[in-house]
Amino acid sequence: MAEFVQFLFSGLTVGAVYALVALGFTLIYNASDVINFAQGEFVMLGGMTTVFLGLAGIPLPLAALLAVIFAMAVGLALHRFAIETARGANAVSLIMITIGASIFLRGAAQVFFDKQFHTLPAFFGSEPIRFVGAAILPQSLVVLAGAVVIVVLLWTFIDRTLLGKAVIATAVNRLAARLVGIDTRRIVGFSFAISAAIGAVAGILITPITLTNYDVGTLLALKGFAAAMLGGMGIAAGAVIGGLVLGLLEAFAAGYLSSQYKDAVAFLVILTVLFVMPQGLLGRAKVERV
Amino acid sequence: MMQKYMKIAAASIFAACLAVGSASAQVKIGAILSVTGPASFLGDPEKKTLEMYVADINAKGGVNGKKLELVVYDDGGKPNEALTFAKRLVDEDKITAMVGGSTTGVTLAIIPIFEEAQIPFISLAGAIQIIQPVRKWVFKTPHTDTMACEKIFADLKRRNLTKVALISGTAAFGKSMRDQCVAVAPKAGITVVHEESYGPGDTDMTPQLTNIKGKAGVQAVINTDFGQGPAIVTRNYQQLGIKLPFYQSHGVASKQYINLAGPAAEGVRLPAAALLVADKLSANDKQKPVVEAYKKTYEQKSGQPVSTFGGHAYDGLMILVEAAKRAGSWDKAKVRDEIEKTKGFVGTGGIVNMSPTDHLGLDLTAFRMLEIKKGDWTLVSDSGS
Amino acid sequence: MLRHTADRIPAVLRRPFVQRLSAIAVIAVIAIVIPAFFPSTYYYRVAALVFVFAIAAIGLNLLMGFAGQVSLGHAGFMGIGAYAVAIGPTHFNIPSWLSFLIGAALSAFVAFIVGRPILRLKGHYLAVATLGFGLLLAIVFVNEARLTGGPDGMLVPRPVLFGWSVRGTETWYWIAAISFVFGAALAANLIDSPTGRALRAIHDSEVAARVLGVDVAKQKLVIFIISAVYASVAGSYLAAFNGHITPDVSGFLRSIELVAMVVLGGIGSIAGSLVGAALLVMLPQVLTFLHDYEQMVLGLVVMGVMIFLRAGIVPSIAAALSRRRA
Amino acid sequence: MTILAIERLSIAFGGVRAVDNVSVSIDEGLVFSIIGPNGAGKTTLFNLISGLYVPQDGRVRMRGEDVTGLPPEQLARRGLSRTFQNLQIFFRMTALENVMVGCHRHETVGIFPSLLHLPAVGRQNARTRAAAAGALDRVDLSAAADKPAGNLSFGDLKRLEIARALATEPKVLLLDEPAAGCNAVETGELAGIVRGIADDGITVVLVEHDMRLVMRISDRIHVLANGRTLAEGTAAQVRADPAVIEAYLGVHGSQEAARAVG
Repeated sequence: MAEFVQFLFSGLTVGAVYALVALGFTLIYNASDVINFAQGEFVMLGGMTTVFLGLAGIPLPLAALLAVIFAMAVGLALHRFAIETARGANAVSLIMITIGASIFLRGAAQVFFDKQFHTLPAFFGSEPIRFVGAAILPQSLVVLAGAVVIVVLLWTFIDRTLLGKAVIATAVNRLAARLVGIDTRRIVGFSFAISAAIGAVAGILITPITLTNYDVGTLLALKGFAAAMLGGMGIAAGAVIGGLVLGLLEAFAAGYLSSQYKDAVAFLVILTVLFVMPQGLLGRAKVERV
Repeated sequence: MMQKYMKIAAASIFAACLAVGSASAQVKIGAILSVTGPASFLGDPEKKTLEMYVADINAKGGVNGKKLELVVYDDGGKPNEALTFAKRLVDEDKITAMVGGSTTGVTLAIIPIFEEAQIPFISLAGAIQIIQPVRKWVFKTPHTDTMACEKIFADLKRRNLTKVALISGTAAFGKSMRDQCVAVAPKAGITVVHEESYGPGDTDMTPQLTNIKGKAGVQAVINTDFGQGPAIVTRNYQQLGIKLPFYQSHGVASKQYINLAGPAAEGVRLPAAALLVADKLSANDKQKPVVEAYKKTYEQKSGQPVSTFGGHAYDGLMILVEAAKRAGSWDKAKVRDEIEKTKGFVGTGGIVNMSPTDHLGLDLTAFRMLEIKKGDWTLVSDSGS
Repeated sequence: MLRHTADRIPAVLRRPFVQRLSAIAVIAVIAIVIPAFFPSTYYYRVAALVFVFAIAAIGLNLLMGFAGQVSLGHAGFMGIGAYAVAIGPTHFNIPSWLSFLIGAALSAFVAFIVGRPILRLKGHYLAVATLGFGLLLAIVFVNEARLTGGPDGMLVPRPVLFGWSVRGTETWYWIAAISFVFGAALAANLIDSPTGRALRAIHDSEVAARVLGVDVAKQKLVIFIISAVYASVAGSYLAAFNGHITPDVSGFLRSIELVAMVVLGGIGSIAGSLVGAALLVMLPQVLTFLHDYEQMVLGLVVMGVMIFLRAGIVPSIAAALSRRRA
Repeated sequence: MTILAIERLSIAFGGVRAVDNVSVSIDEGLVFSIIGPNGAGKTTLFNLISGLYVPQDGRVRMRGEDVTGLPPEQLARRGLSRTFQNLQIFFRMTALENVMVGCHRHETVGIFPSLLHLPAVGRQNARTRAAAAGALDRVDLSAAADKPAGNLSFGDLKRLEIARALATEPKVLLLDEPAAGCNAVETGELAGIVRGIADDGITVVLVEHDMRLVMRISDRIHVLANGRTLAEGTAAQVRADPAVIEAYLGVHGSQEAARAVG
């Protein structure tokens, strides 16, 4: 039981991070059909910027806020100067652009930050909480709570505000959205900014647990992408569920099966799910209209 | 529009050719380092060290009447790229000697090129396969992983602990050291009762450690890996409240590890070179002046805490320079012979005594067993526990 | 809209068979002549690498350009080919040339087994499935250290063919160049054949191809297998040429690099695959003078090419030239 | 003799019964039209017959053989092909190459000869090209043979799809709104082409909105509304059917049409 709970929380914490990255993928994909492989770099920017502003003597809460704003600015710039300029390019070219952007951002982080690993102090100390025999870090709960808050905020925003409705409209049908007077270009830019902010917040929340350096984005993007697809691309709830499932799979595979092959187990399950449900867990089969 | 970009492209290619082709009467020292990529925390301090000391040597007039020119290429940790750069160093840059190869994979890949070109090659990577069997032109400065295992096992024996659990990273260093430790364990009277591993970039190792915790009979835990993994393992170790003696490898021999692991690092032991405890060495320790000087120089100029990895590069460069001085020329064969004759060289990694059958020249005394206390390294005396 | 699409058709696809082969003949002539300008064997190595990666890129291009299916796991097949020529002679005493063939056959077999279920997926789902497949292979190469040497890799015995030991950078240049020309010719042949037409049709409209009697699943599988064999051959060459192999050959980043070669050079253009491979093999060599800024510039180049030459280098330049002529 | 029989075919999308218990029996060599207001389920019916959708209920039989749920490529092999309402052209190929794809099921050269471009491939290509040129000729598109399909006009593309489908040498040809977007001249030409196809013994099943065309060339007409059969008969019978008139003109009918999906 203690083991199970330990694995469960390990999986949920890691899964929450995947979920947030997957959510970033989903937002941008819905608004623009672009799979943004630079999504992981937003996570990196959030953590690294906070660390370095902190080192420069800025109080951490302010540093974190500035880091999120900085990541949003980078997200907007990515949209404005790369995605927008390449409008009309095919999907693979756009993905390639985001891969180029991620190489660029990683390269820039190497130069302007450094190549070392860094950490941030845990928000509420690092004394583990004992729970039915398992030891859980307070920061894990912060990550989980943060993920919940982000999802709720996002849902409220989408569901309750006009801007949110415009985002939905753009996702459903871009042409129709334009026809009813929605500036879809701004909506897409806005999605990039929000995705960047979510990524940056995730980066700040997890750095006390997972550490950060210029290179952390690559793997997170990969896992986040897999999580988004597992849940069903373009479905926000799918991204969250996909992320959590992936995290839990890894934790339980490492705990109960083989830690050597835990990533293999996770991807085997993803492959199996896709073979059975080609649109992911929550994706509904699209009827091809001809 | 199009034309403009083509022009820019052409110009930059031209500039690159110029940069490559600038010949000089200097002696060229090649270095292929993993400055970026997963092994960048090896390559980065190595590069900084080499640059610092080459500038320093040149400021003092160079060696054998010639100034050194350092040609550094970044392989990003990829052996295929390293091979191409090795070819370039030999064919284009026409280097006289080579210091580098941050990782074992890269070093093993590029060895044939330097063997064939007959250029002295001092590797900065860990594995014992680099110098065993002995290759005429290949040397290395870091202690082997096997030695680290033996050092840890010896310490365990002193504490009367014989049953260990291993948790290793699956990336190059961790896996390779894990293999070495498993191989030499029986000889040292140590039984590996349980093994776990984790992937590069993994962020939570509590499942693996939970399994170790639940395994009966484990008396101590050894973590073989470098990078951020060991710091996370250390934190998870504390999180789960595991009380068993915990050993890290020489792969975390940098103050950064303590900073990242925080209070969780208290009581962790690891084998490492004297460099880390420069200020705590006894005054009559032969290595003290060397390591103190290097530590001071490195930390001043780079603004980062010293690591033993940069120290390996220092040792490599200095062994090469000393050998060239003894040879009185930069003739490759003569320099090689002199490297092989290196005796009593005091480096950051230990006292080096090479021979035709030993291209490393370090023994177990080069390693110090350290324990982390109050956020700093302390020496574990060889007699006590 | 329709006109616009037509403009982006790579010119090479519109020309008849003979002209297509003449383009390859030009590449062949360049491959023969260019070594005369190589100052040292270093250039032979870089050029040989270009051809080796171009072989893998052509294979992937057949899949992406003609059938419209993306694979983010193609380096996995390179890994199979690479480890075949390493493991065969080392552990099983199988001669290198036979190991090479076994590797290609094994790649084809693996592609056949995983192809059916994977190729049922569409678009990004296919991407993530192939990505997962490539990762699985890489994990196996890392973990099965007894056979593969683990992350540090293993030595690849020098191939011996009819008593002749294949060695030397120049030899490998010629092997790679000839193989590339051969591989490119095969790929070009395919374009103007029943299979090629079926594949191109699938790329434009799967549903139309189906109602015309094209067995889409089978055609995709066939081209997936062929592209796997191309990658496997490239992997075998790379391993034997380097004499040492690590799991890095089959990693995710290699797969991405292969896709980048195809996309940057031009999807559907065989010459584009060569240009894309040349760009990505040579850029890290050319950019060394930038030191720490190399990665940033590399990223900018990738973005720039895609933004300004969005159909890929070769098709975009070809289109620009034909516009100027017109 | 009945070549295509549809028995109580049904499919629903999210609760809307797009095709509801429809039965049709089509005799060989006829031009058989299916008409109905927008959203009546005509295209859905085509998608069911041609194997793109799998029906939830009911059977499709070709010459008595049960072909329900067979994938389109297998139906093509049994002699059923179709065109599409919203074009499905291979834009990256020439007009002739488009039609050559239609010959695919008759091509016998395998993958290895193709890779090596053995002489057999050249001979096969020549045969295919000749057959495709013939099909293009039947729809009066010979002049456009070597043009990239993307450069063709809308009307030409409609006919290109017919040529492509003809190249499969079908027994039954489903045409989905071939006249949509065509001008009067083009529609006139089309009528001749369709009639000619039927005269060659190929059964044509036509979905079309242009009532003049339908009435002119149809041997039999089946009327759908709201996914259900409304009427069937000759042009004259259908024209006189009050239910049909109401469906097309009546208030009730237009309301239904607005609500239907398909």
